Amino acid sequence: MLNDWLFIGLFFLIVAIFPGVPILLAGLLAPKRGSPAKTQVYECGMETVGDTWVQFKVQYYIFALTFLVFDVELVFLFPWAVAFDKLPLVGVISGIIFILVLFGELLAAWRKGVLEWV
Amino acid sequence: MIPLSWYLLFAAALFCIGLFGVLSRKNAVAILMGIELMLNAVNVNLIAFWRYLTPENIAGQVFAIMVFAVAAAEVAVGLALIISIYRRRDTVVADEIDMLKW
Amino acid sequence: MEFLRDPITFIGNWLEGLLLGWNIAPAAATVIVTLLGAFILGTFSLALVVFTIWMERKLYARIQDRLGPNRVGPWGILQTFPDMVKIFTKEYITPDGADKAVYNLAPILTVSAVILLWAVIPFAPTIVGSEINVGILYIVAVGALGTLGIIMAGWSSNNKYALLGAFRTVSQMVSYEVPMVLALLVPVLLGRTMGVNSLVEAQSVWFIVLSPLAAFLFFLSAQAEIGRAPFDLLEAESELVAGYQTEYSGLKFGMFYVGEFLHAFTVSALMATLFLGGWRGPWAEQWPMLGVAYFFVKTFIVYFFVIVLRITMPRLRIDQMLNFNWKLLTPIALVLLIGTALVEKTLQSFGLDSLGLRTIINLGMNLLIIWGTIEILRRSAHTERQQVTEPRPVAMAPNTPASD
Amino acid sequence: MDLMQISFFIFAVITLVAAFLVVTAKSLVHSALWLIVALFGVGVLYVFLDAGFFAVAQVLIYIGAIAILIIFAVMLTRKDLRDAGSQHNTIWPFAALAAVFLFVGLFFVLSSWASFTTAKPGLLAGANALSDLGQALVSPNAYLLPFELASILLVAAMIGAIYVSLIKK
Repeated sequence: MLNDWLFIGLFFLIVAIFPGVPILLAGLLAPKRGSPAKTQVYECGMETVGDTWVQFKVQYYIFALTFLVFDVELVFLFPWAVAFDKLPLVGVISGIIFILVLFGELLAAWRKGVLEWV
Repeated sequence: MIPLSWYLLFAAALFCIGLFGVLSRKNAVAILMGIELMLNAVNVNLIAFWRYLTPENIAGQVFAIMVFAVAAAEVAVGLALIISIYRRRDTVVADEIDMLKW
Repeated sequence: MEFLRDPITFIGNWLEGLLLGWNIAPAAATVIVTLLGAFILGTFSLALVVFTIWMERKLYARIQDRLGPNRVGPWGILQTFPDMVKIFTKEYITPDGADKAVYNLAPILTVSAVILLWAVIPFAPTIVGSEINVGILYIVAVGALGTLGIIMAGWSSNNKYALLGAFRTVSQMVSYEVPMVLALLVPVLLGRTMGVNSLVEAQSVWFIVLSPLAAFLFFLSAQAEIGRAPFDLLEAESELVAGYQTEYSGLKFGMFYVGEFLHAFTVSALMATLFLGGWRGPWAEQWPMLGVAYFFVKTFIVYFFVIVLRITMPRLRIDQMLNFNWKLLTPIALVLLIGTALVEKTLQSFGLDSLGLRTIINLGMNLLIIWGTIEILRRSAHTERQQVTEPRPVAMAPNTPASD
Repeated sequence: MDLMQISFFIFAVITLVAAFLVVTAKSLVHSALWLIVALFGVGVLYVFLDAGFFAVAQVLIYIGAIAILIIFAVMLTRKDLRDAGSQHNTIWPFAALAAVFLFVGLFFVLSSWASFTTAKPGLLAGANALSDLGQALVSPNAYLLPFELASILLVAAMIGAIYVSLIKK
């Protein structure tokens, strides 16, 4: 069991090195002829107006929020699914109630017009 | 092998760093980040106690997963409040949000 | 003979024996062998990209009635190598005001997150990187790391288009993760395990037969996760320049592409593993190398469909994309999960859980849900059509919501 | 020091340094990115504790969802993200003092506790923590009520959060 995690740990290490090294090497190989015009921020040929970090729509936040809630609830369901064989009927039904609450949540968000892109 | 004390000290340190963040930061979002660190310290303790003291009793894990749920709810509501306050009052500095003081 | 049956395990055991023979501590020997295995797996998955890029370009060209790459090597199969050399010698242009450290880390993280998925994919009963018992959740979690790479790229570039692209990407990837996780819960429920290899072992009947709807949901939401047509709003050239990768150049830009191509192939591999029985096939258990062959045949079949979908579909609008996810895929996935749980438990408690019966009833339940969905969609389309054909007043009264 | 101890030490230090940078970094987005590193480190420690499920759940929930939510919130509440000036309030030395005192206090309290240095007991053969967790969560004489309440809590939180953030000015 721990060996499996050892593999994952080492794989994380390797996987970070693999794309990193070619990027570094290419940085050494590639020409470097920078100029102020070249490093300007791209904006369809115009000079950038104002700061980049302008405010964005709250809509993006709301989708992330809905996702967060679903995500946490789904994590609860994974152990339930693994233990499915050993669960009594009550356990299965309470799991289903849990999913139904999730469904109600989706409907509530739907009715509130959250899922509408405006 | 790693004794239990290492985990407990690690969690205590993490908790104190989080506490420092909560007490010292101006920005409300940063304060929430500090709270996240504190919650994680709690979770490390819960899992460590489960593993070292009562591996046959699953309670530690159940509590830890509940902490996940609470942390998620707290972040969702907290950040929504901060965003809403920002839209009304144009500030996220916790000291300036003092309408309830009187 | 033993070598031919299962060369990877054979070499691994041999190497470990050799290292122990040199009086290296057993723990260190395990680490070295594991490191080597991880290295080989990583190299292999990156080398795959060379081939898949060629395959994709060729298919793309053929469907558009072009020849595609045909100069370097037979059928242009070596075309990717000159391309690699070219991109290697391109200049890096870092935009003014970029957050350097984050800017450089983002492409690495994006590629890493994709390669990491290969750690849990079993190639054969014995050839598997890691058999952790939470494989499915690992797959989802690693996908989340990819999202992070994109938001880092968008934020650090100091470019409005990049940031907007990143926001769009994240809201899309994050949204489609919900039906994907729900669809992944169905195999977990059917196999009663979260280990990927144990899930393959549990597929005496492929899960695509037991639950075609889950396979379909996974396939679609995985397409959105990759972020390619029809779900390529994140880099919609005509709207956002190039999305989050606008300010990247040279190999850093190339890495995003490597990540995308590899992700498409990886998702096909996951689909083949979780729903098409992975390495399963006649005599695969006795001859692991045969299992590898089955696995790749299945993967390439799925990959073919992934490419065809990309080439033949137009891009969705962002509201259509989100509606499709939240108002169609997610509710279906929830209903499917409830249905599967009910069917499985009912059959089990009546002692009727023979494989044949499980297959038939699960399949029937899936078809029922599909039929119901189509019926509901047909009805709502019907009402919509009627609304459209009704004579509309020429001028709208104020405050009347437009019925689009 | 065996291999396990060394790797524990490395990850603990990485996590604590990252956590420290979370509370001191000037740019809030950097703070959030360091938070991700710290949370990832905590996830690795779960692996050391044989709680693989929590390790992946940590990455999935904290990094995949909570951190992204925080980054979104940072971007939504700033006109200029390159924060000017100090990010700490005037009482920060006292806060630091309080944190140090708390740590010292905890250290003394903990070290006087008898089972402070318990060694890791072996896991029972054939025990499947994941399956046990699943059973415990939905069994009526264990944690069924908290399980359902958690889902209600999350629904309430979501609806509340949506309501709050959608209010027009």
